[in-house]
Amino acid sequence: MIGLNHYLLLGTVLFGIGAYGVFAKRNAIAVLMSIELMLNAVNVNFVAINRFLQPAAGMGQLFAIFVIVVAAAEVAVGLALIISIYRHRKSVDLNDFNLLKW
Amino acid sequence: MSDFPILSVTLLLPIAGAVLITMLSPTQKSIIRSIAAVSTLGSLLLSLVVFFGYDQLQGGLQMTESIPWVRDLGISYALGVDGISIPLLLLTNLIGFSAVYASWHTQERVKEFFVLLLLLISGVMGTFIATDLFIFFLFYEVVVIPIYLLVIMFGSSKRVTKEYAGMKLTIYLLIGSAFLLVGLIALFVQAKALLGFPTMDINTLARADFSVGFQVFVYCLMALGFGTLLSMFPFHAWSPDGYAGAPTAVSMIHAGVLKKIGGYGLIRIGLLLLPAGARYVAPLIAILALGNVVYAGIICLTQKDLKYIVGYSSVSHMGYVLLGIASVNLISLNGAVMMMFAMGLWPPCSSP
Amino acid sequence: MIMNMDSLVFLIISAFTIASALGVVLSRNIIHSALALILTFLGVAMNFFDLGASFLGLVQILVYAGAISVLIIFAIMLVMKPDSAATNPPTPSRDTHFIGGLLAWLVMIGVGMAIGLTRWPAMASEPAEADAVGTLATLLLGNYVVAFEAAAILLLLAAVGAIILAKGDENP
Amino acid sequence: MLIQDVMTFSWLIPVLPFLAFALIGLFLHRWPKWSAACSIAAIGVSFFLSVLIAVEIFGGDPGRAFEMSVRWLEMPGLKVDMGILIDPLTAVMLLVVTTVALLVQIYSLGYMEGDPGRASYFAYQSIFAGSMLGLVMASNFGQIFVFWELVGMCSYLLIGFWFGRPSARDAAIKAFVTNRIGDFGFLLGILFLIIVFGTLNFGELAALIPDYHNLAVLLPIAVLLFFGPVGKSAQFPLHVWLPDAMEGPTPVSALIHAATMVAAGVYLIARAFFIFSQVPQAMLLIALVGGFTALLAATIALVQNDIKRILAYSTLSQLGYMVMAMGVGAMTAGMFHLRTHAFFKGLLFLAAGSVIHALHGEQDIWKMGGLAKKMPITTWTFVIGALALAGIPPLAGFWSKDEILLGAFAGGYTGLYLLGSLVAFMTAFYMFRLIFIAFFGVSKGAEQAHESPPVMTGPLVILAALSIGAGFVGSPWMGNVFGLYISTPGAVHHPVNPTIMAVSSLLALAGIGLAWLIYQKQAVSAEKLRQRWPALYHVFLNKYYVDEFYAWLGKVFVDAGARVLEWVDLKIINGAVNGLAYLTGSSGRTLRYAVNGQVQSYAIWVMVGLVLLLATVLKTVFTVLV
Repeated sequence: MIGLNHYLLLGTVLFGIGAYGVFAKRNAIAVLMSIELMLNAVNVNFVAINRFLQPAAGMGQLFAIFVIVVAAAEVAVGLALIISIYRHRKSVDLNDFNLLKW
Repeated sequence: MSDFPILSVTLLLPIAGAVLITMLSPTQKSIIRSIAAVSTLGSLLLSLVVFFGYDQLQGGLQMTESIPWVRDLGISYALGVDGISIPLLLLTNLIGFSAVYASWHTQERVKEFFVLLLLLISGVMGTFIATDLFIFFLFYEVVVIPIYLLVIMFGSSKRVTKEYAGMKLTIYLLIGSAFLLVGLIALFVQAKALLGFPTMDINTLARADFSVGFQVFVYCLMALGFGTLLSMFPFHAWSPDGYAGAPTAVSMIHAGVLKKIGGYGLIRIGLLLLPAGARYVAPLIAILALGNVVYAGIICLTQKDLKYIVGYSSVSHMGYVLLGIASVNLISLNGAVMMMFAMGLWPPCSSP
Repeated sequence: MIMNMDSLVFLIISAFTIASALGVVLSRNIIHSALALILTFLGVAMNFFDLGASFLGLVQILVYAGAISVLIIFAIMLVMKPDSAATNPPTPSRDTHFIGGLLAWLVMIGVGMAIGLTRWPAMASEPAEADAVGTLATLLLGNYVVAFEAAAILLLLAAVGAIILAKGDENP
Repeated sequence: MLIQDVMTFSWLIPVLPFLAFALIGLFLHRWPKWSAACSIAAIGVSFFLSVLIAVEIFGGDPGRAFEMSVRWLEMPGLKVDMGILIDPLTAVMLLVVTTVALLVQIYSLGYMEGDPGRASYFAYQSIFAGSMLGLVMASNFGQIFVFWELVGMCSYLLIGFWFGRPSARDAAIKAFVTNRIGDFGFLLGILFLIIVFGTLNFGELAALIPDYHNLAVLLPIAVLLFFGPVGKSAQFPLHVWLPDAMEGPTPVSALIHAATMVAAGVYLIARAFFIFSQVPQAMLLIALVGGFTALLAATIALVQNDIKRILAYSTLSQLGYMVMAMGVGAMTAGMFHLRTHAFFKGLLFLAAGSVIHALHGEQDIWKMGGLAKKMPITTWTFVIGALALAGIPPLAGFWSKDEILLGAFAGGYTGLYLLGSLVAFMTAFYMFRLIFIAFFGVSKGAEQAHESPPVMTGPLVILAALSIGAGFVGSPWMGNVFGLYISTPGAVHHPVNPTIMAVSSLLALAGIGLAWLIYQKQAVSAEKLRQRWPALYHVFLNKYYVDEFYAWLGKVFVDAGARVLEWVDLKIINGAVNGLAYLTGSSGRTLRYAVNGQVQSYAIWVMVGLVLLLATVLKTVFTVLV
């Protein structure tokens, strides 16, 4: 019987893959995509918990909607930032993005 | 007359002037100056009214105003004056007005200058007439920010750069106020336990029966905090540099009234709320005060810059005030307040 | 282990999702990564359908698989180098690579253990009633209207900010 | 009727000059003539009132006194009044001060003619007159201290009147600082008084002190109080400021640094005689300090070449005389000498000023000579003053000096008597050395000299008359009126001793004769004497090197101490502060290498934190489970 734990584990694995992507990729867009993976993992958890614990309240789905909204905003701003930086540095390699240094 | 909130008006006039000035264009220099002059003059006249309207025979706190603010913490916007605060209120306004007058010919960034100056004057005034610890502390903090900006924007570099002087001054005052804040919170918490209800009102707090050990602890914190502000030896290093670095108007306020907040606080909060602690710590304070008097006085002798002479001598003179406070008797306290008033008048006069 | 239909569906969807996700992070071509990302989004959407959140699944497909993916692909096209094969390399530093993987594993194991150890309250065996959209609407425009409006403003600001950022200087 | 009211209006005496000061300072300073008129009018009215008061006081019983006061400040344990006390002592001082001040101000009209700072000069003169009158009328120590400081301030202002000259500035600062040293002791004495007795009022103290026998307390009080006179009356070792004070305009020297302010110290001893007379050790100290100062200053005056400096050292010497008189208990004699000295020393200074004025600022006596023909009035009034100072009968100085010597001799202080006689001899010598060199003899570059205008010679003549006549009130043949009134319990009186009179007169004549021999007749060469005792000559000429010693002391202790402390302040206290700041800064600089700008490495730290958090949660969970 598939239960809550299975879905949560799916979320965990997605989150881990996303986290790995955040650390291991050089391309800023790839990092952004990995972050999207992590956000999706969270959404899976929200919806699963909503389904199994309080199906009638709908709170989990509500939160998932907010996460999607915020993720959309984040992607828009993030990509704009990357393009803006690319225009100046001619690169999307995160190793070249060391403006935060000191 | 009795319903007229004279203290609030006195306090808020310079702030109102500052707000008005912010709405003007930086090029309207003469209007800016006039607003500053009018608002400080108004405050000065009102404080004269307070001075002569105070009923000496009755004594005690008068012209009180109190508006509850944060009820859960017992904070209220409470003002009032008594024999200790009236001379200092008058002094602040005298010096505030003359500071505006002295900087009449400022040419650069006139708008910013007068806005900050008016805020500074209001802040100092607020500390002298607040009867609520929180309001007192609030105004104390209000003082620090404009003075920093004034020093680094309009100051002059002497022995040290003005940025250094301003930063030193600010850090000293903020560290002092950190000690003070701890003391105030300790007082508040302890008083809440003793009285059963939260209050920040100084006179109500004075009714709480603090234990001697607690008083000594808090008084030590107060002495550190206020002592830094009144440049108690060896926490005086900010004073000469800050004095020399500041523009004239700020030097006037700095040596004239800013340090008096320390003396005033030690009398008003230290002696009133924590008499046993004050007695206990008095010998130590007296020794440090002697350090002030002699040490800074002697250093004065080799100074060649007039502003440094005034700076060190104001350190030296604050030693007398501290000595008066440490003596813990009526004559010496009278003397301390007199001294604060008198020495508040002379550094402005000798400000070049 | 008894395999019933539900389990089978779940397993297939999960495997599909995880495989696509791995494709996102392991592919060396950024275009492939982006395409795999779309597949992952679809997988997650299928998960939502499976969980009875059909409205959310639709939203997922529309917003993620539709809008965001297109946005990402546009961005890739704007910044892509001529040879797309090496556009998505892993970091050159072995340490970062290793530490990243290690940390990811640690998190997965930790969270997995936490999940296993958690005692959940009573489970609902049935999915929610059909009118999930109505429930959500009531919540969004009722108790959470302030958050809803805030999210709306956030989106607006993000859109404006993105335009300003991406537009760049008028006279470079 | 008027006479009765004059007492109640006596507070006007000091207030009027203060008013004049305010008027000049606020309104009249643009018009020097009006300023001068205002100032002179004020002091004139004060003089008139003083005369009325003197008539009232000396017309009645000797013990008569008038006192009134208002409360100035009051708090538990401290009461200070502002009031006036008029007794014979005050009345005499009022007369002296107003007379000399009035004459000096009139004289200044001529002397300060054309000076650009005339208006402020008269303003200062006014505030000085007011302060001095307030001082002599004070009814308690608190008030006397206030006016004491005020006259010190006026002295500072007037010495530095020509502040364009560095020497004048330095002299003013020197005077002020030296006075402050004395005043500090004085203030401590006053504080002790208020602590021990709880009051500062002269009358109340005078009632309390005779019953107070704790000498261990009274002695320090008396000595500390004596610090005030030591500073103000320029007694050794604080005498150094007075000769330098001659940098001020000459009328100022006459008024402040000869006749009135420097005498305030003597007046204070007289006023507080009821304290000093209780403490024999303090009296002895006073007598010794006074006698030593008298001798020291007289020896220095023997060899000086500047006309004003000779007079200044003479003033010092005479002040020492007065203080010595106080010390030997002859308080009446001291006050008597103060009074006569005020007249003839004021005269001498004004006459010297007349000479300086005529010679356009020349002060070296060797560059004068032969002035007698050109400036007859100045010369003869100067001679009268010098004779009075030398103590030739029947001029004023004779009577008062004689009383002091009598007091010393009869009081059993034979050493001091001999010393006083020696000083009298030297006084006569150096005064007539000055006269023979500057006024007689051959003219050296003083051809253009001419007599001063009447506005200057008038006061000279009046003062000359006073120098001749003022002594008779204290002479035994006039019934010793002065002593009848000016006396306090503890002051001693002695019967007339003709021998002492004769001896002192003869000594004075001998001094004049010696000066005549050396400088007029040139029977003995001054040059030879100088070469005979070169060491002595140089010690005298360099004022015993006291100034140099003080300068060295200042350099070694004050300057060096200040430098050391400044070093401590800059290096140790500021160093600690800056060190703390440096520590903060350097730790920041070290730690910033952790911040490499790579977003991913920051993310790794975030994730490490997450893992740690997880570990903690799991640990808790396991503990709960196990």
